Order: sequence, then structure tokens, then C-alpha cells
Amino acid sequence: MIPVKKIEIIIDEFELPSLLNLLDQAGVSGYTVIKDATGKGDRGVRSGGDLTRVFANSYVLTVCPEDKLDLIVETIRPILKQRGGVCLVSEAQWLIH
Amino acid sequence: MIPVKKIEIIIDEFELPSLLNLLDQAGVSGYTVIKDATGKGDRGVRSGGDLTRVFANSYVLTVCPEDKLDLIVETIRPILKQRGGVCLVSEAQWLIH
Amino acid sequence: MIPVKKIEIIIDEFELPSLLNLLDQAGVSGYTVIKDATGKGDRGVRSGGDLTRVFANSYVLTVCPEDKLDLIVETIRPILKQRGGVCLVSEAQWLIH
Amino acid sequence: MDANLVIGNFLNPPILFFFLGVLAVSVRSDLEIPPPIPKILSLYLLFAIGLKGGVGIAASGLQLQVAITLAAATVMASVVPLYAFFILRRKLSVADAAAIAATYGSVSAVTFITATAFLDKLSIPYGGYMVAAMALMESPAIIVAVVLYRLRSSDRSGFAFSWSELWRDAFFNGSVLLIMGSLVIGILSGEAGAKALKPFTTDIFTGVLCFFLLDMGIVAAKRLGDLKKAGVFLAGFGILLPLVNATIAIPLAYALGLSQGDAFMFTILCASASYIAVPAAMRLSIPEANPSLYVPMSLAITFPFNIIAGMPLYLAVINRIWS
Amino acid sequence: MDANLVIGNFLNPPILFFFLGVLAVSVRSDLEIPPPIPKILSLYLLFAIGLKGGVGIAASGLQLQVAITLAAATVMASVVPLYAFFILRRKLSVADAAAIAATYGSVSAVTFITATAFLDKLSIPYGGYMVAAMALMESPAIIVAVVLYRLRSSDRSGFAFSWSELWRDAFFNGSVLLIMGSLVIGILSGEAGAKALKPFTTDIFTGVLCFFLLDMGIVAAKRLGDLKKAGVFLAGFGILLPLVNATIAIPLAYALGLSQGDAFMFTILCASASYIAVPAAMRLSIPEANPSLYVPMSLAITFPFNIIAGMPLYLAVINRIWS
Amino acid sequence: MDANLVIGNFLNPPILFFFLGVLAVSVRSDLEIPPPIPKILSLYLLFAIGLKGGVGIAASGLQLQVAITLAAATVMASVVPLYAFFILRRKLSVADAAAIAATYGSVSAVTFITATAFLDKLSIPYGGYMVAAMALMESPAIIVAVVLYRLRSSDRSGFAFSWSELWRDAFFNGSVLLIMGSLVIGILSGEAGAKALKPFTTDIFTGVLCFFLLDMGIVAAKRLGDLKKAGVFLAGFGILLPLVNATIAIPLAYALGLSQGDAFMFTILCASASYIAVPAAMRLSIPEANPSLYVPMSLAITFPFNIIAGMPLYLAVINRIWS
Ligand SMILES: Nc1ncnc2c1ncn2[C@@H]1O[C@H](COP(=O)(O)O)[C@@H](O)[C@H]1O
Ligand SMILES: Nc1ncnc2c1ncn2[C@@H]1O[C@H](COP(=O)(O)O)[C@@H](O)[C@H]1O
Ligand SMILES: Nc1ncnc2c1ncn2[C@@H]1O[C@H](COP(=O)(O)O)[C@@H](O)[C@H]1O
Ligand code: NA
Ligand code: NA
Ligand code: NA
Repeated sequence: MIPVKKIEIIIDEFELPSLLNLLDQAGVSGYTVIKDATGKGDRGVRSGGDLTRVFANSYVLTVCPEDKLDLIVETIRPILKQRGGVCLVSEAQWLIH
Repeated sequence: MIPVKKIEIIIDEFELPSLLNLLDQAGVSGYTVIKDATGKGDRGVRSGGDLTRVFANSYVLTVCPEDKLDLIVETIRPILKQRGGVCLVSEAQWLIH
Repeated sequence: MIPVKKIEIIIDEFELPSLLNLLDQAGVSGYTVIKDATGKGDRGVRSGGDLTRVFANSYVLTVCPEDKLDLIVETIRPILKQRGGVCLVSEAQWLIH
Repeated sequence: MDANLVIGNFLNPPILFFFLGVLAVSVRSDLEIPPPIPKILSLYLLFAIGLKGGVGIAASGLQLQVAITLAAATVMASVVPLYAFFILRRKLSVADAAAIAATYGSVSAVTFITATAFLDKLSIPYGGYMVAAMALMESPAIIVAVVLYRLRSSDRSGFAFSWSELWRDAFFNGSVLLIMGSLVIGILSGEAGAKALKPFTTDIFTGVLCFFLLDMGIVAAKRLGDLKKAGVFLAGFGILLPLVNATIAIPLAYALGLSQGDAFMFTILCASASYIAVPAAMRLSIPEANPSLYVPMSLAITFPFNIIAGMPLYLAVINRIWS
Repeated sequence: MDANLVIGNFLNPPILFFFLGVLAVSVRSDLEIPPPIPKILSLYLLFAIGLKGGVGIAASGLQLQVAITLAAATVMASVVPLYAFFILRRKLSVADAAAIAATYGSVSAVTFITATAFLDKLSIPYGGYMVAAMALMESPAIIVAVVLYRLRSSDRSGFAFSWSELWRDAFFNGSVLLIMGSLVIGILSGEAGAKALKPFTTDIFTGVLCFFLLDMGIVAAKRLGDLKKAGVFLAGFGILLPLVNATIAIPLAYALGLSQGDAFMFTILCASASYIAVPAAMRLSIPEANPSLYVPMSLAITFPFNIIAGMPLYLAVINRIWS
Repeated sequence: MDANLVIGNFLNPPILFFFLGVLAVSVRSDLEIPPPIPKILSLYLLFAIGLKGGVGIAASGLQLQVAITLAAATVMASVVPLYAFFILRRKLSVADAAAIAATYGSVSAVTFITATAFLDKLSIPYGGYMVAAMALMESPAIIVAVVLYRLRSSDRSGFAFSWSELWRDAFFNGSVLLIMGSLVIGILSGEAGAKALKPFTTDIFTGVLCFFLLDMGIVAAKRLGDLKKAGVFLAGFGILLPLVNATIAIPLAYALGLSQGDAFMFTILCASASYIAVPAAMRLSIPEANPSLYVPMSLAITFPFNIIAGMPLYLAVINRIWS
């Protein structure tokens, strides 16, 4: 097992394609997405999207080596600033198989 | 980035409205919900809900500053005690944007 | 609250029954599953499954006491090796209720 | 018991699809109707049966007979959970006994709907107001069971109990509201509305029912495993109580002067057990009760028993008594 | 205003199901149509209305009249957001004013569809090409509003804006593409295609619409709460602007020589506000605008107003002028 | 090749909706059929085609001819993967060659269904037992391919392989079970069942098929990108192998004395490639094989080729030979 950084992002479903693009640009080795999240934050309740997807969130998890963290965080910071959302970073161990 | 506490709760979908109410009362700044989780625990397999939503779980994530943790945990403890479910707390860094 | 290990696994939806079987064998006290995850990794983009479930991921979370970690990790390592997927381990506190 | 009825029922596509679902589970096939499709199919069935009932009432008008039948239905839905509770208390905790009593006092809309398909196939008419009877029978058992539970149970740990929540849940849960709403809309919109909606509510109805019963077969077969823990007492209860209820319902229907079709529908309502509305209500009002008992009992024992053996049996008895 | 029209509209099943949805929310029932079913129902409605329109065009052919009407529709869809914007700017930021202007300049397919059901019930014919008018009216308002926004707004923080993205989103968003595609397929496949598809696109149409409006009632009632923040100005705007638009549309339709049915459809298009295509486009092009304003305005105020009061009102006025 | 057939096929609504789906992806529209709707549409199609087949068999009875045709279908489904495997081995690993061989040996139910719509439009009859042929052809190729893989591959890292799992998966996967089950139910429930189900299984069938092919167009166009990696060899294989299979199937059908409609359905079965049942089976039995090869080949090359060019081509050849 090797130590890694776990980055969790909650963002509007609409911004998901842009965010994944940015992650790719920052050179992440992969990511996992769970759509259909709902929630509440500074912009009020986001009750999920059906007819209009405007109020739906997505949850994105990406894991990277420690030395890539800064690059990734700085790459995604502007989109969070402009479009809202949350980003959390924590420590984890990656199982090598 | 500032250090925060990450609280993850897995609870019956039925109890979700009560739980979110309690979180609001405890003054969280926000939360994220993923419905349609399934699982297994002390009360056996919970295979998810369709016709009867009785066996469906929800996953709730809420992030708070360290000094709010105790209040939140004590607010939600009774509902977990009576209705079942799991609560995990871990360390994380919140990206300020 | 007691310290525990949090194990997160992302695996092909097809392998989910086998994985949960292995977790049961390793004696976990429970787990939580979120189906319908998508993602990208060594095997390319996995865009989720509809007609053919071949490209769908699942997210599995299981929490265990520290002393069980090794057993669990070694039990699931072979399936990740052969079928792909990701396993992360991190620290958490379990709320006793 | 008329063998033709049994065989005819067996060869009815909806029943055959129920068996196909059971077969799928027993050969461990991956056949499944993914969520939330079963939910929407059940909403469709409630919608369609409500409208049909409303149109039926609009056509026939409301007579005294109808009012009496609806009153009798409400009474049965309140009395069944009482005796069910005291039988169940011999073996079970107060919470579990109350929850199962509510389950059997209330009704199963899908059993009702399958019964309408059964009658349709035999060209036996029934009154649209029986749909109103069904809607009226959903809630009383919930109230009765919760009252029993609150009277008999000492353990009331922590959480505040709200009677107003309970009433709301009993009378305005999704199923009740959709059936009642569709019924009223069926009455209000009359002939013209009925004609515009017929292709959706009537023509494709049997096909949707087949699809839905395929899913019911899968779900029932999966839940059957849970029942091993429940034991013989509860499995037996799941078959005997419907028979007891039918034994009360048939003479009562006769005494009330119901037609054969209406008597049959009345009987199937009394004999059926809820697995959608009641479990939800119990989870909120009697959280100590174990849903792994009351859900599989009604879903995996009573529902199949009623649609396979119960329907032809009840009708055969009714045919004999009425003729 | 003709009382029969109002009552007739009220007793139409789709409208009644809309009220049932509102009722469900107001009694806090758990009745809901689970996602993604509402989405698929809306796709079905677009598909069916597009095909019907195409078949209608194939049957009648395209005349000069049609081309003029389509041009007028496009002009209205471009002009409405202009005056809407300057009215809204009195109280709102550039971003919010532009987004709401786009919402009201564009059209609501579901309002259009509900209006076709209203006409069908009254046996008033309308031309298939009105579907094309609807499709043409979806996009211009988006473009106009974004141009206004970019001219008037100073704050352009960071992210690159792409005109080509905007055009694509305006003209090839899912709704526009599906209606237009179905319309063209309806034209191409002609008589034979129409016959094969009729049971799906026409016969069960009203039933599906009822189901969909049940969901719309639920969603509209839920969103109504958001509007408390928005205040009286926006709520009033959501009713007055449709009336203003209709006041322009009706004489224009008369001047263009449209039939009563076509004039009514033209009016309802001008009076309706988008809540599917435009919110999505605004989120991408004017992210500063607050969706908690423009979504509930069109969904919880203008949509109910149009289908309940607007439809009989517009038709009564048209009937009086044309006769 | 008859130009009328080609054009007639092109103007068939289901085919046109397939193109609409392709168009949506190529203009990067957000049009999509959200999961799990495509899944349920495919279940509906299997259900409907199974019932129709069963009713057809019940009406015509089972003759020797039928048994011979079913045997021939099974043989073809076992032989195609053999020669496909050895062709593919020239360029690919054992695992990939075996998985693709299974894909092309098995059949595509949606291609079959689209072909029935094609025949229906031309009023050419075909036997209900061809549905049984389809169901029988799903599984043998899976078994043959796995046997080839296990004989030829040395690398068997770790995980236990279970033949019983494989057999279960091959013969009781969801598609096979639903078709076979519906077929049997169609036979058992006979005339009366057929009549009750007709509005659901037959009348709305074409409409649902259009919707489903819209989704297929979207999915196929999206998957086409994956094929760039696969290269010209595999793309060519995806077109040439169906042609080879058809070249064997047509004379065989002639020799067996099939009618033109049955010969056409037999040919389309041999020429089609699976993308639902086989990928699932391969993922379990040959995990080393890369699904990014076999899924897009059948979905984005062979499926469109068959429904656009293959159907009129095969029928033109059959018309010439039979007349
Ligand atoms: N404190 C929090 N904990 C967990 N999730 C949050 C929190 N704050 C915001 N979120 C999530 O992030 C989404 C966007 O937040 P915001 O941009 O602040 O409206 C919300 O809808 C939530 O899903
Ligand atoms: N050890 C565990 N790890 C992860 N999730 C768990 C664990 N135990 C329970 N859960 C989740 O919490 C739900 C309720 O647990 P319980 O109340 O113990 O039945 C289960 O259905 C699981 O989804
Ligand atoms: N670096 C990563 N961060 C988060 N999720 C990942 C990462 N790499 C892979 N995954 C997930 O694991 C799945 C399987 O990965 P793989 O076996 O590498 O193709 C992917 O589809 C992703 O959902
Ligand atoms: Na009952
Ligand atoms: Na408008
Ligand atoms: Na084949």
C-alpha cells in the first residue's frame, strides 16, 4: 500500500464535463463519478435534477500521489470559485495489486 | 485549505428527512446526499427499495469545522440509536475557493 | 467513538457479487454499496452500464477494526488483480450508538 | 372447487408471468426489472384502476347499497387487525404483532388488480365502487394497529411520536391518494374523459400487469429466503388468516346482497395483505417491528397464495352459495 | 370569458391530474413520480407531438401562409426577451434579467401539448406546422438574452465563453432536436408511418399526458416555496408578461389570417415560458443568474396560470374576435 | 439489389430514429434516453416478440419443418464462432478472438425485431417459431467460444472457473429466459391471451421500437469512437463476417425449404451479432478479453450495417433466388 491523496469534489452536474476535462489536463490517473447526488450549501438546497438538470449535483473522487496534489487543486480551483461546489482532500493508502 | 471534520452517515432512506432536519438544527453549513445505497449491517441485508422503500439506505456527507463536531454528533446519535445506521468521522482539508 | 479502518473499493458491477462474498468470508460486520458509478482508470473510460452492464462500476464501503484490515485486504487483493478496480484504506472514527 | 377455474387462472398470462419471475430467481437468472420501473408500473396500475372505478361509479350512480358496502369494508379493515393482533401476540412481541396485524388488516392493490383481470377473463362484472372500497380499506388497519401498539407497549425510547404524522401517512400516502384522486377524476371527467383515456388505462392494462407480475414473481421469490428465519408459525399464518378473513367476508357479502363479482372483490380485499403502504407506515410508527417479517409474509406467502389458489377458491365458494 | 370553456378545461383529466399533484404536496403526501420517469414522459410527449405535426404537414403541404407564420413566430421569440429584459432590469441584475427574459421569450413544450389536448377536446383543428413554430421558438430567445447579457454585463470572471457552444446548445439541445427530428420523420414516413405509430403516439397520448401533469403539479407546488424569496414583483411578472405577450400575439395572428386553432396555438406559444431547455442553456451561458428565480417563475407561476386560466381566456378572446 | 427496398427501409420510422440518434451525437446534442429506460424498452421488446412468436406457434402448430429449422439454427450458432475464431486469431489474442467469435456466433434480438418491423411493412409473413430459433441461437456460441478459449489459452491466473456458472449464464441469462418464457406463455395462453395482450404487445410496438432505436443510434455513435483503436481489420470483420454468414445462411434456408419470410429471418439471425447477452457472459468467463473491442464492433458496426444495408440486401437476394 502506498500513501496517496484522496480528492473529493461535489459540483453541479452541468459542470461535470468541464471538471473531468480539467482533471484529465492535470494528469490524474483516473477518477470515479457518482451522479444523482443532492445537497445543500451556500447556494441553497439542490434537490436533484429531473426535467431541468439545473439543481443536480455530482460526486467525483480522484486519487493522486502527494506531489500531484497542488497541480490538481490549482487546476480545479477556478471552476469551483465561479460555479460553486466543494472540494475535500484527505489522506489514504492505495492498495497495489 | 483548512482542516475540517468529515462526517459520513448511512441511514435508512425513511429517516433521511429527520436526519437532515437534525443536521440543520445543529447548524451545519451544508450536506450532500446520495440516495439508493444498499448494504448489510446488524439488521441484515438491506437490498434497496423499490415498491416498498423499507429496505433502502441513504449516504449522507457533511463537513464541519472541528469545534462543531461534538454538537453534531450528539444531535444525531439518538436517531442512529433508535433507528439503526452508521456514522463515521474523519479528518480532511477543505479547499477554500 | 472508536478508531477504525475505512476501506473503499471501486470495482466492475459484474464483480460485485463475488466481492461481497469475499468480504463476508473475511468476516466484515457490514458494508455499503452504491451502484451506478462511472469512471476512468487503467482500463479506460467506464461510462456506466445500461443495455450491456459491462462498463458499469460499483462503489463499496466497508469499515473494520484495525486488526482485521490485513485479512480483508489480502482476501480481496486477487480479485482486484485479475479483474481491475481500486482499493483505498483510510483512518476514521466510528460513532458508537 | 371448480377445476376449470383453477386451470383457467393458471393459464392467464399475468399469473404465468408471475411464475416466470419465480423461475428466474430459482435458476439464478439475472433477469430483473430495474428500479424505478416497478414503482412506476404500480403507479400506472393504481391510476388506471382508479379511473376505471370512477368511470364505473359515474355510469351507475351511488346507491344506498354502495354506502353500506363501503361501511362494511371499513369495519372489516378495522376488525381484522384486532383479532390478528391477539393471535400473533402468542408468539411475537407487541411491535411485530401490531405491524403484522396492520399488514393483514389493510389491502393489497395489486391483488385487487389481478383479481379484476381474473373476473374480466371470466366476463363477470363488478362495480366501480369496489375501487373506493379498496381505497377506504388501506388506512384503518394502520390506525388500529398503532393504537394497539401504543396501548400495549412499554418501551417508547426517545423519539417523539406524532399522531398527526400518523394520520397523514395513513390517509394521504401515495397509494391512497393516487387511487382516490384517479377515482374522483374518473367521476368528474365522465364519458368524454373515459373515452380519451381508454387506450391508456384499459387497452394496454393487461400487458402492463403481466410485466408487473413478472417483477412481483422475482421479488416474492427473493424474499422467500427471508422467511426461513420467520418459521412455520408465520408462514402458516400467512395462508390461514386470508382463509379466515374470506370465511367471514363471503357470508357478510351475501348478507349485504352483493352481486357475485362484488362479493368476490370484497372477499379478495379482506383476504389480501399490504406490502407497499403499510410497511412504510410501520417503519415510521412502529420502528421496533422487524420489516423482514411483515414484508416477506405478505409478499412471498399471502400474495402468491391469493392469486394462485385463493382467487379460484373464493370464486368457487361464492358461485356455490349464490346459485 | 366563456364559463363553459373554463369549466370544460377544469374537468379535463390532464388538468385535474395537475391539481392532484398540487394536492399531494399540500397534504405532504409521499406521492411522487420517481426520476427519470418524468424525463422519459417528456421525451415521449415531444416525440409524439413532433410525429403528429410532421404527419399533419405531410397531409396539408407547406403553403406561403405557413412560411409567414413561422417567420412571425421567430420574430416574436426574439422580440419578447428584449422588452422583458428592460422591464426586469428595473429590479434585477443584468444576469438575472437576461436569464428570465430568455425564459419568457422561449416556449414551453408541455404548455403547447396541454393546449393541443384542450383543442382536441373542443374538436378545434390546428395545423401540424405549429409544431415547427414551437421548435423554431425555442432557441432565438436564448441567443438574444446572452447577447444582451454580454453587452450589458461588466463582470466576466475567468471562464472562457464560447459562442459556438452557445449556438450548439440553443439549436441542438435535446428538446429542439427531438421535436424537429420527429417532425421531419413524420413528414418523411407519411401515411404508412403514421398508421403504424398511431396507437403509440395518439391513442395513449392523453393518458401519458395525465401522468406527466401529475408530476408537473407536484414539482410546481414544491417550487412555489422558492418564490417567496422572489417577491411580488417576479410573481406578478410571471402572470402579466404572458398576458402582454398574448395581447400582442392575438392581433398579430389575426392579421396573418390564421385559423382560430392556429391563432390559439400561436398565442399559447408566445405566452408560455421555458423550464427545460432555457434553464440548461442559462446555467452554461449566464452562470451568475440565479436558477432559483427563473425556474420557479416559469414552472410554478406561468405554467399553471397558462393551463388553468390562460387557455380558456385566450380562446374566448380569439372566439370573439374571429367571429 | 432492389432500390425500392433500400429506400423503403430508409423511410421506415425506426430506421429514421436510429439516424436521429446518430445525428444527436454528431452535433453533440444533450439528447439522451436516461438509464434504466433503454433496459426496460429492451425487456418490453423481448416480451412482445416472445408472446407474438408463441401465439404464432399456437396458431400454426409445430411441424417437422420447424424442428429441422431449429436444429439448423443451433448448428449455425455453433459453427460460426469456430470459423470466426480462426480468422480472428490471425491478429488477436486467444481471449479477444474467442470473445468476438462468441459475439458473432450469437444473435442480436434487436436486429431480429427491427427485421420483423421491416417484413411487417412489406406484408411478408414469417413463422412465430423463428422467435424460438432466435432464443436457441443465443447460447451455443458462448459455450463454443469458452471451450476454444480454455483449450487454447495457457494463462489461467488465479480465479476458479465454474462450468456450471457458464451453463447457467448461457441458458438462463435474462434475455434468453424472457424470450423463452414469453414464447411459452404465448403458446399456453392462446387466442384469449393474445387478444387481451395485443394492444400492449402489437399496437404500440412500432412506437416503442422507434424510441429504442433512437437510443441505439446514440449509443452506437458514441461507441464508434472506441473503434478507432480497434483498427481497420476489426471494422472490416464487422461487415464482412455478416456477409459471409448470410452467404451460408441463404442457400441453407433454401435447401431446408423455408418460406421467404422465414429465410430472411434465419439469415438476419446468422448475420447479427450480440451486444447484450454475450458481453455479460464474456466478462464473467473470459475476463482477459477487452470489451472495448467486442461491444463497439457489434453495436457500432454490425448492428447499423445489418439494419441499414443488410436487411434490403439479404431480402433482395432471397427474392431473386426464391422466385
Ligand atoms: N458543508 C458541506 N458538507 C457537505 N457537502 C456540502 C457542504 N457544503 C456544500 N456541500 C455540497 O456542495 C454543493 C454545492 O455547494 P454550494 O456551491 O455551496 O451551494 C451542495 O449542494 C452540497 O451538495
Ligand atoms: N461495517 C460497515 N461498513 C460499512 N457500512 C456499514 C457497516 N455496517 C453497517 N453499514 C451500513 O449501515 C446500514 C445500516 O446498518 P445497521 O443499522 O447495522 O443494519 C447497513 O445496511 C450498511 O449499509
Ligand atoms: N486514480 C483514481 N481515482 C479514483 N478512481 C479511480 C482511479 N483509478 C481508477 N479509478 C476507478 O476504478 C475503476 C477501475 O479502474 P481500472 O481497473 O484502473 O480501469 C475506474 O473506472 C474508476 O472508476
Ligand atoms: Na386484508
Ligand atoms: Na414565450
Ligand atoms: Na450471428
